[in-house]
Amino acid sequence: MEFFIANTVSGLAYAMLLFLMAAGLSIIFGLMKIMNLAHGSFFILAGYVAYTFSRSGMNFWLSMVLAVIVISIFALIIEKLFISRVHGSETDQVLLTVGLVFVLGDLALWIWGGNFLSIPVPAIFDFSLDFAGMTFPAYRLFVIAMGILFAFVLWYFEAKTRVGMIVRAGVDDMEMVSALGFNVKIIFSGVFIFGAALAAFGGVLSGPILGMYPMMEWEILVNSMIVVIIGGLGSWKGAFIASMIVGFVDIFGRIYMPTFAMAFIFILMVAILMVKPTGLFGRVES
Amino acid sequence: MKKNKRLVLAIMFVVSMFLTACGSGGGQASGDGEGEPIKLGFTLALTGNFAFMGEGVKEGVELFFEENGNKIGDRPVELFFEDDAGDPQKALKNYQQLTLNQEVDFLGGGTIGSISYALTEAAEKDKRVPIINVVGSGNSLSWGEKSDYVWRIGFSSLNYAGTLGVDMAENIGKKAVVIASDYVAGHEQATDFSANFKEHGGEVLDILWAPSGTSDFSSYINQIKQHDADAVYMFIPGADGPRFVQQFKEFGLAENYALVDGGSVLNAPSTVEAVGDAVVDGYVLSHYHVGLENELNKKFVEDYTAKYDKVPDNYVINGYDTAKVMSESIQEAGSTEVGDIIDTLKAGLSFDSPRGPIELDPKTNHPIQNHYILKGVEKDGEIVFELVRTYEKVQMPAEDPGYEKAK
Amino acid sequence: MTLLKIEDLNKSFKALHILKDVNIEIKKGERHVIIGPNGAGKTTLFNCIYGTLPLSSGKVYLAGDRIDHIPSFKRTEKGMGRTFQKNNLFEELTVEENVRLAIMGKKKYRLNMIKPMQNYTDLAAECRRLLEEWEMIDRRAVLVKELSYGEQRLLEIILSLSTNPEIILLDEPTSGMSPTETSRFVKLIKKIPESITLVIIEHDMEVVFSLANKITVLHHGTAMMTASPEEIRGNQMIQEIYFGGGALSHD
Amino acid sequence: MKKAFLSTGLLLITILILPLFISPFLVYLSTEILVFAIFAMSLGLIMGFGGMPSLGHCALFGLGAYTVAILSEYTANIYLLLGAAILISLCFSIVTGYIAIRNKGVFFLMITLAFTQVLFLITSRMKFWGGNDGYSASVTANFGFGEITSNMGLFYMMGFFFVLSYFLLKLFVNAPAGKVLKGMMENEGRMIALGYNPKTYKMIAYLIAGSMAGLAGGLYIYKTQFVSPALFSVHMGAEVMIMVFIGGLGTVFGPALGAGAFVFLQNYISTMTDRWPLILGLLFIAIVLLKRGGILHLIQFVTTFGLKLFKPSRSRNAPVDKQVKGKEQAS
Repeated sequence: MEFFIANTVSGLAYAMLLFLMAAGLSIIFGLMKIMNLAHGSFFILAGYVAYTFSRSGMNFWLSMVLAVIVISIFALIIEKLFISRVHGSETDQVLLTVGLVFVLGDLALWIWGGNFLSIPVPAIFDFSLDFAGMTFPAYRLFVIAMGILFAFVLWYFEAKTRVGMIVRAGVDDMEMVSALGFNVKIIFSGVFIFGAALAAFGGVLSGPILGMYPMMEWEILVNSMIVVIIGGLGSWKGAFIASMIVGFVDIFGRIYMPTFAMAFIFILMVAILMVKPTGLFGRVES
Repeated sequence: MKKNKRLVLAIMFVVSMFLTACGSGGGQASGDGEGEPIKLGFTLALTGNFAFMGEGVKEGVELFFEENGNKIGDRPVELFFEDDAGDPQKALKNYQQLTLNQEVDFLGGGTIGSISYALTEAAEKDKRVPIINVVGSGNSLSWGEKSDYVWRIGFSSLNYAGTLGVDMAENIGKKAVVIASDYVAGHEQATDFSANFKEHGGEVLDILWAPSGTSDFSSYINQIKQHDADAVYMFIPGADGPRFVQQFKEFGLAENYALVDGGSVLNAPSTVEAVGDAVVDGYVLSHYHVGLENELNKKFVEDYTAKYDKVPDNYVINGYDTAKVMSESIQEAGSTEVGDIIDTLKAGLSFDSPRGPIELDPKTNHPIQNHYILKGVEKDGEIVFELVRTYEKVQMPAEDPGYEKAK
Repeated sequence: MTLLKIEDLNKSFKALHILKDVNIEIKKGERHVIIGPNGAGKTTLFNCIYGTLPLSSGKVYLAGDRIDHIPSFKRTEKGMGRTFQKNNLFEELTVEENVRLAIMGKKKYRLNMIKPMQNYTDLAAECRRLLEEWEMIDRRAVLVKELSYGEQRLLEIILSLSTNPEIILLDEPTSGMSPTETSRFVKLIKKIPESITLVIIEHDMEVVFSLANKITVLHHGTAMMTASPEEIRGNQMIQEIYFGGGALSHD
Repeated sequence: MKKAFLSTGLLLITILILPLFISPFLVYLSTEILVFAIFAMSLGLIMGFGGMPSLGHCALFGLGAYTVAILSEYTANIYLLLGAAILISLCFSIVTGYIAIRNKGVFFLMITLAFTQVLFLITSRMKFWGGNDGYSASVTANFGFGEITSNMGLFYMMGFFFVLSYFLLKLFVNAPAGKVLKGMMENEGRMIALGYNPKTYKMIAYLIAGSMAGLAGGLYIYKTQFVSPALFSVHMGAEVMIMVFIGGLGTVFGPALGAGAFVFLQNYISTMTDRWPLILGLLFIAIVLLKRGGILHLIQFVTTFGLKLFKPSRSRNAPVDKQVKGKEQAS
């Protein structure tokens, strides 16, 4: 039982990291119909940037804030320079963002080298809680809390605020939103930056657990994609539920069927797509 | 329709492309005379996950030839480095290119085990060029899959894991949990460790297999905690290794278990930099140690630090000694013919290296060398590794000892 | 004989109720025009009949068979054709290739993967016949994107005719045309044989009254009335809300 | 049909005489190009004619490769091995195609990519067949008239399959099913209105592309004697996609040209610099931002332009005339 609880907590922490990875990707697509394959690159770049800041003596929180800001500005530049030119053409989006993944990955390798890097756990969470014979590292509990907090923020934002309403309407019909007099360009940039910032936040948060190393952006991207496919594109709720599913399947799969944990996710994906081609919470496209 | 014409032109274009290319690539004549440069080719992982290993080897090679005036004997040396990103397919292509196009006289490669195997197979088939296996540690490269054309300069799984098994049982603790990467090298290491550990009175309580690419080790750590062991033996190479070390500390295991590493993760400068004091009190085995007290090593560390502004690791010494073997064997053979070089190597080659005396054993194509047990300590706020024990002249058995496979 | 029957059709997007309990019966050979102000749900109705959009509730019958649950392409096989409000053609292909693709939809060999398409003589002949009949034969090798707007509208109709339909849904066939083009085009539509039933969405009242022998008025998503052109003309209420209200934008 | 025969014949002759002119290493490299040409052409079919962009096409290639590598322990019969490679890839295409084709565009891309990545993770984590290390297979091609071991022999073998694949694809794109597919890509709504079931045609194309990629993968093993999970990596998928683009999207031969150009570039650039991924990425971005076609489009443009210079009187409005003249020139 203790073993089970300990692993549930681990699964939850992993699921929350997956959620932060995938939510941004899903939101960007849901609203802008932009497939940003460079999403994983934002995630890992944020980790690298925060690493550099924390190396230069800043504390974890300041490095995190700065890294999120840096990545947001970077995302804005990318959006203005490239993404805005490929609205409507999926093939172009794919090519362009894959190109960005290569470029950013190689630049990161150039700047930060090929070694595994890691951000130190912030001092106030650098301990573990012992409870009934189980050990819970405080930082992981913090990650779980942050994941839930963000899910709540997203829910509140979407359901209770005016901006959320515009955004919700935009998912259904961007033309209508523009007809109502809102500046679609600004909304687009805003959403893209928000998605990137979410990724950056996740990237820094995962720094002390997952670290950063070359080619990690692809792993992040693929994990986010699996989550988004299962949960449904454009839905953060779907991303939340799917992250849980994937997180738990992964953790318990490792314990009980180590080799086939991935095959299990494959079968799960097939099964869900058979029943619902657009994923659990995906919209039916006309 | 005009498409026919276009197609003809397209095909002509392809042909001309090929012809231009062969004009530049095909015309090279091979030369072996005096004063002609000796060509040494390397296929290394210079990008991707294993880049730090390939880079280290490359730096070692370059350092050696810099120290020796870029010459072997009195002939100049020309170095060719190709990147294989740790992908055997790319390594094989580089091998073909280096041997067919650049026509190198000696080849170095095998940043990871699978590449060593792939290169060995190709070398045995083509018999074109002698190869130094720079890192690949697979045991069978010294036994069943041994090729006269491939010589190892690094270490073997058995030497590392076996020596640690003995040392751990005698000096650290009798009860251990093993965690190893779930692939060929991991299984080899776990087997060799368990067998030697048990022979010296140790008991393996559990073996956990972590797939490579594991980012979150918490489920394994929860499993380790269920055992009342003295030590945890880990073999988790690549980026996963430092992550495990970090989480090992994070979950508070470091207080109750000694961490013993057979995969050269703990003492890698990059790990120390990434995870900091999580390596303190950990044990690791290495065939090289920066702090070795010998003249060669002092010079080696000095030169390397002067050139690259960091301390050398195991891969740098491998590269350095690879170059040394190439240089020595060509000089001794007095020729760059593949047959002559192989004959020289088979006659037995021994020399002094910064890592201590080395003897290339023709029975196993493997170096007989010292192995060092190191321990992480914190000294004046800095994390360093201290030499604890030395196992001298560790050698590879000439045949597979046939241990029971770890499961 | 009733060819197309729409029974209690409802369609809503989220809270927006676009079509409410629409009931229409269309007899074979009819020229049935659907009119109504912008936003009345005319195109949505077409999309529902044709299966481009799923119904929220209700039934659609074609020649007595229920068709509201089968995919669009099967409705075409059953004899329903349609044109689109905006030109919806293969712009990068020639006129001839467009028509060939359209004709081939009914052929068994449409799945052939070896014999080149231009080697099918029956296809070529049928294509030629159609193009001659509709006076497009001179333009057969021109890329569609290089045709004039009127020609493209005509090609829309030729394409829907080439599937041998029993009924065609024409979505604003004359939209965007000049008055002279329009009157020429109306003549062409009149050339479509009686055996083919036409359901037409149209704004231009002149066109409506010159084509229709039955008119349905769609208002706020409900079919207010279905009647002959004369009755519609004489109906005071229709005049009020429709012509009087100025909602109809053709002036 | 005549056109397909003519171009195939030309291609065949080119391949036959090519090794006479090039160095041994280039023969080796060309062997690889031919395999990737088959692979790229198969992706070119679904992308350029079916409008289905896939970053996961390497799954089918990799499956073909793994199939041959694994089964080669039990049989050396090349017909059986290549047949099995095609069959396994076909089966995987059926499963993934059935699911992915129900979704369009990006979702299609994501699903195929996700399946590929799952294969990547399964193969890299599994205990048998080498896991992450890869798996060495020693296979020797023997079609019943002697073993093919030399680089030259392999070159001709791949050349044969390349020409065969090219010919079959050429037939397909000119046949009704191919034309319908292309129409579907351009205007799916209209094709449905004409009574075509889009899924059928997309599925056909996907299965053809899948089997062809499987064949290419199977052939690849005869050259490298080695499989590894890297075959399933996103890198591989992205590389073959860029081959299609630099060669020319929407043509049969373009992707093959792209494969040639790509392998050359990669080989020579990566010799000169370690920054190959950076250059590759910039290439992707440049292709998108410049909105230009591939090499084949460029050649077509140059030749059309050249012809126009000589015969300036020919206008676009006299296409019948144009057709006749074109035929005369070709024969």
